[in-house]
Amino acid sequence: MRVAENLNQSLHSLLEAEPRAYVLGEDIADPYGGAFKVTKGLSDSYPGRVLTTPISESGIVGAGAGLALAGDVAIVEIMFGDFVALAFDQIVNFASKSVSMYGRRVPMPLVARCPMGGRRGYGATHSQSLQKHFIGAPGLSLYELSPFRDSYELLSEIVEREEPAMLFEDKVLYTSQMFTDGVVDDLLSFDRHPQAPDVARVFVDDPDRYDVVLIAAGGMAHRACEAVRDLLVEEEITALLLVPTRLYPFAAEPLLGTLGAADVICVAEEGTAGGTWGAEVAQQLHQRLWGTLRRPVRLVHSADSVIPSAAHLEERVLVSGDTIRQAVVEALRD
Amino acid sequence: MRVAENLNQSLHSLLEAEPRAYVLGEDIADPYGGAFKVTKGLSDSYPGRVLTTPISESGIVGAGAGLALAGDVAIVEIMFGDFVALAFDQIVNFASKSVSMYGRRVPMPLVARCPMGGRRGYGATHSQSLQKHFIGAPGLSLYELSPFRDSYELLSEIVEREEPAMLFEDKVLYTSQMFTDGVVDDLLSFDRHPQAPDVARVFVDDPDRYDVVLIAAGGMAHRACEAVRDLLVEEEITALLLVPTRLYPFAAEPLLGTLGAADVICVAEEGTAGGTWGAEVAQQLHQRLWGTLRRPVRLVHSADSVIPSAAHLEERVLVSGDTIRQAVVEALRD
Amino acid sequence: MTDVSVETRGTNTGANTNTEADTDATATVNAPPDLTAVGPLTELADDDLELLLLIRHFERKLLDLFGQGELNGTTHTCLGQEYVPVSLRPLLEDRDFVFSNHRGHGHYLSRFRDPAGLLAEIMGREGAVCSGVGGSQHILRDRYLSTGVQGQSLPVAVGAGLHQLRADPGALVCAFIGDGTWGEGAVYEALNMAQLWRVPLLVAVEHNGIAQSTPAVANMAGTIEGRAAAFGIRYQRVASLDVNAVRTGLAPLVHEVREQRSPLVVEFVTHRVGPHSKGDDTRTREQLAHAREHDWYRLYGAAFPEHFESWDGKVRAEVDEIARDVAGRPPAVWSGSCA
Amino acid sequence: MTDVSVETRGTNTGANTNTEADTDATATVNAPPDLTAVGPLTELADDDLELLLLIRHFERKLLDLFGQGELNGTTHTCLGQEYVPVSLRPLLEDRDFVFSNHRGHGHYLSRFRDPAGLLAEIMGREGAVCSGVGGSQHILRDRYLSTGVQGQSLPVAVGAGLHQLRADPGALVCAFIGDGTWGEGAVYEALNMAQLWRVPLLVAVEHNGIAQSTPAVANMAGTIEGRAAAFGIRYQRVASLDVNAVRTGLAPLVHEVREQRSPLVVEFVTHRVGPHSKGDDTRTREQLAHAREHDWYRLYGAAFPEHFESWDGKVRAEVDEIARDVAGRPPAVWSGSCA
Ligand SMILES: Cc1ncc(C[n+]2csc(CCOP(=O)(O)OP(=O)(O)O)c2C)c(N)n1
Ligand SMILES: Cc1ncc(C[n+]2csc(CCOP(=O)(O)OP(=O)(O)O)c2C)c(N)n1
Ligand SMILES: [Mg+2]
Ligand SMILES: [Mg+2]
Repeated sequence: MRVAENLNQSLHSLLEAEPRAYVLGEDIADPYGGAFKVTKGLSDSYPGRVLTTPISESGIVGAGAGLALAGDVAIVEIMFGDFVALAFDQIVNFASKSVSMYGRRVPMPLVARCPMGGRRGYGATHSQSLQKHFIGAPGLSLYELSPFRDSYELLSEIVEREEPAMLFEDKVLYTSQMFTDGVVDDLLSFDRHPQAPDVARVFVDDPDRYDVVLIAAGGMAHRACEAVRDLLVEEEITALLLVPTRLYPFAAEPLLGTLGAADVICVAEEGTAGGTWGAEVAQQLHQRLWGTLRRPVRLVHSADSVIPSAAHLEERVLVSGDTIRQAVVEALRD
Repeated sequence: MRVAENLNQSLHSLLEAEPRAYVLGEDIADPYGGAFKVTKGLSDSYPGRVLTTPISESGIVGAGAGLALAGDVAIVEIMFGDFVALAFDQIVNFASKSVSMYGRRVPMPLVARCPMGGRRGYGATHSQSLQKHFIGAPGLSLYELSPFRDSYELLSEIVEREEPAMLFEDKVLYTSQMFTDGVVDDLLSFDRHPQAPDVARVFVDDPDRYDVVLIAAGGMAHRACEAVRDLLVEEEITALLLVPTRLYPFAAEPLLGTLGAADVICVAEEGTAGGTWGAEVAQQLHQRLWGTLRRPVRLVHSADSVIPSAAHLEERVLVSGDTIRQAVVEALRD
Repeated sequence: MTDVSVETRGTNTGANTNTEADTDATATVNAPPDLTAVGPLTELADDDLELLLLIRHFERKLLDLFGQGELNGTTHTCLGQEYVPVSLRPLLEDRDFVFSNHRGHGHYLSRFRDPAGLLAEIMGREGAVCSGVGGSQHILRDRYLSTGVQGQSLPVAVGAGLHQLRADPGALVCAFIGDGTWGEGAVYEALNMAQLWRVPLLVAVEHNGIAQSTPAVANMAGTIEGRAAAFGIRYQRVASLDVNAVRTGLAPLVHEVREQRSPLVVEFVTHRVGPHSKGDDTRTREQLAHAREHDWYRLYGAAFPEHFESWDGKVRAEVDEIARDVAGRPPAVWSGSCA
Repeated sequence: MTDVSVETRGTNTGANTNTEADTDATATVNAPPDLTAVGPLTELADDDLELLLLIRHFERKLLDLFGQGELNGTTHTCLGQEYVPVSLRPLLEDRDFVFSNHRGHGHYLSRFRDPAGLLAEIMGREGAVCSGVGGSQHILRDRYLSTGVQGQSLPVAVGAGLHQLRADPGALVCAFIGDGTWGEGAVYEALNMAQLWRVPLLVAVEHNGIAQSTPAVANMAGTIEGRAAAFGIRYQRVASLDVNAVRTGLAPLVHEVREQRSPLVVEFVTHRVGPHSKGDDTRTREQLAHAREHDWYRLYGAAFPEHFESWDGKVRAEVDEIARDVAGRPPAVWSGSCA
């Protein structure tokens, strides 16, 4: 099943299971069903609770916050996650703050779904990975859609927390298959990390034998898998890949055992340079594993650049499987 | 001279020296002269180029970008920097992108001035330090007002770069005095870092003798000075304080010599936990000074919390001089 | 449903705000009060007068306390505008959401009559309605919420209205905003959604002609009426300062918001008698005089001196007493995260 | 100033778009054309027809190339709407700023007649006007700029207009937006500033009744006329599809934007004949038929078959040739930062 279908089914299930749930977004009504078809069938099945909206990103996130505040559950689709920039105030200065700004905990089950990422040639304003800009807003959690984790489970976890959250969805995932039954391909397997069930572990044979640990979320997981394969086949380096679904707050603690044993830890993401999610992860690991680490956590991210439209230029800017592989090889040389 | 006066004079000088310069902002016209009086006298002296605006943060930053794009120089005051959240799209997705998104460099001399910080009891939506959320937007530079550096020099540097920039101004600075003639107080002196003239060095006797280096910008500098004093007097630890004015991109290179010699490096900022500026600085230092560092760069920031209104609660959340001192002492123990 | 008459002491329903030139007696009795004219004040119910005075003396006390350096932070008093929330009070129900703004003390006190809780909040003392975390601008209690970012609450109000539609038909959402706040794009995004989705939203615009230091002429092109019309939203102008007239006049319109899922913008032509926040008033002497001329406090005192006197000193003394009490309390305790 | 007549081939100035019922001959000659009615088309100047066809065949070629998998990314064609920028073309001057949007190919081609540069941009080939970095939605050339975030450009246009006021009085700023884009708060923040500051801003609204998949009724409460009026901004509705009429009718209004520092909203009632982007059209057969009935291409071909035929094949062949040329070029080179 494709990731988009899995997500679509999850939204159906959520609307079914949770009569207080609403889905709002631009062009999400049937028969169109959203720019990426993730909301297909929802408005036909749940007419009063699935609202196609005007082009008002700030307004619709605010409306979602109002629903959540009033006791409902609101899922808001931002057509291209780039446009969530327009809702920064509503997310950071209203929804997230409301959880604690009034001196007691206010439940606020609001999820802003943000399709992100490049490699589709949409150009600079439709290809970004803006995750990093939302790190560290008190009260706000960041999640990433993963092909290794059923999105209904993920959505339920988010909604049950009753706090504002952003769910980042790499657009290229939509058309990829969900991984099931522990199989990635002929070479790679996956399971759940025993200490952190929301983190998938991708490994070659034995999840406990590796030289290198890669950490990569969402749509970067495929490129990281590619790197794991290439590292093994071409460099004889065994890598373990961890795919978390919760980006922030990032729970490093349960992973420390796994990470402490690695020669190299490499965090890969598609966001451009500077203030990256990787830097946040690295900061935690440097504090906690200082004596153990052989070298600094290696960050892999896209270039400090706008994302060009033309495929050959876009490729120069964005992280590829090869970028990750090279980073690991370089790191091992240091 | 107070920092607000220095900044006010700098704006006068800029409007005088640069006939293409505009200043836009809410309530900036005389006789009011801005919520913090930083724009006092400007609209009387330069009527056509100093515009008091409607309450439209996104709109006025956009208008500033339009002026800059058309060949002017635009300084936009955001009354409380918290509200720059409303202009996130214009800053990140228009102004910053325009510099390179069209395949060639487009000059865009636009400065968004953002009064930030707490300790005035204004409450959660008027007390934040949102610097961190703007780190790593390609094309966007982040600066911080400093009591150690003439703001005309700083503004000129920013404007000459012809790229979108944010100038963060800790509100508590406005009423503090500029430091001049190398004197901080009876104990501390300052100069410019010889390799990085935009960075001030605050030291006890000799800028080359220290156990610890603190890095703190803007309004945190006073608290860091307090920490330097207390560390010396109460703990017999000599600290050197570096006060940069350019937060991002942060130029670590010229400071590596200084930093490499420290027992502890501590970066202090008022922003709350998670995805901090300090994590970005630390990331660079961990990469470059790995073999040299005795311990991880220590980050000091406010708690992972909204900023309460009541003084006694606000104090619990925000960084104080004491927080910095304690962090250094603890770090030395590790 | 709301029973307006219970709250009304005088027999006047505001109909006599018509000018004397109006000689058609039947029309005078049956016609709705002319909300768009200032007109003379009518006698208030004790309850309304007391509430008006409570807000007035509460706000004055705040400015005093600030003057004495007893208060931290900032505050925005609603001096001169007290009659707006007092007029609306019985038209709103507990199940309705109210979204207030920076200038919200009158809104809060009208809804809860809780000066001690609010003052404790502002002073950060025990009994603070939001544990001292919120402060003057950030208050949440039951279905009442204020926040300090202009315009932000309107889209939120639309969402709360969507909730009401399904969860509690007939309930509405009332959002207070100032004239200057019409600079924010969020206002228009919200109006558009409210009308498209037929959300029971009542936007109460307190148009005091000024935003902080900026007069409306420098802030707003066109009119609020036109801006409501732009979205096909019903609009009512209220220039009257008379609580009875305003209330009677608005009752049927508010009823329609509930029953017809029909958003409504009510523009109160009002007057900020005090400074924007603590002492920052750069208006001319004439402008200030004009505001003061429209101060219900002075006008009511002149029109109904006995009634006024019978309450004014008493309420002031009560507020003094509350302030003394609150000032003597220990600091507010916040169990919330300081992690 | 702009000389409209130079560009006009036919003697018709659009006045005969009046219906036949109109028998007052003097009125027919002197009255401005009725822009608000569709009316019959008049004969076009060669130059205009050629440009219209250039845009049409350019857009069709893009859809072909997409269909063949030759293009990366996305694109939004202006099929059916070509006459809007063509009508405006001689009313705009080089010194004017033009802000375009996602559906901007027609705007660009009308200004620069540079199909090769634009196609190279979209295909990422040598000669690309923005080195292939921008792509279909992000184009900058001289004083022409497009970007892909709806509404974002209106405040920017206000700023550019402020610049014009001082640097080059008489120059204006034209911003194209769609009907759906009126959902964005930025639009209102900009209109307010434009009118307050009397910025020479011409907002050209291409109201094709749909935004991606969402019909205007689900997107927009009220009307665009009302929204302009909300800010006291002049407004003109244009239903006519006739380039001559539209141009003649708008010329004096555009002149006023320049000379009277007076913003203007022009609403073009237009019709999107193609899909939103590549094939995503969920409109009903009737809706599509309605759009096609208003397609100037079909209408002009029927009204002036000889003139039409004399150009249509030729321009199509030219576009084919350009596409072949561009497709054969090496990839665009970007000297910009890849650091
Ligand atoms: C988004 C935002 N911008 C600016 C401010 C600062 N500010 C607080 S009140 C105010 C004026 C508001 O004017 P108006 O809406 O007319 O309300 P009034 O104060 O007159 O009641 C301003 C600019 C703010 N709180 N929020
Ligand atoms: C801020 C933002 N939100 C959403 C989109 C996605 N999007 C692109 S075009 C479009 C529809 C625009 O409709 P309209 O303004 O009517 O222009 P049209 O496409 O009809 O020409 C949408 C929603 C966008 N580009 N920018
Ligand atoms: Mg006001
Ligand atoms: Mg449209």
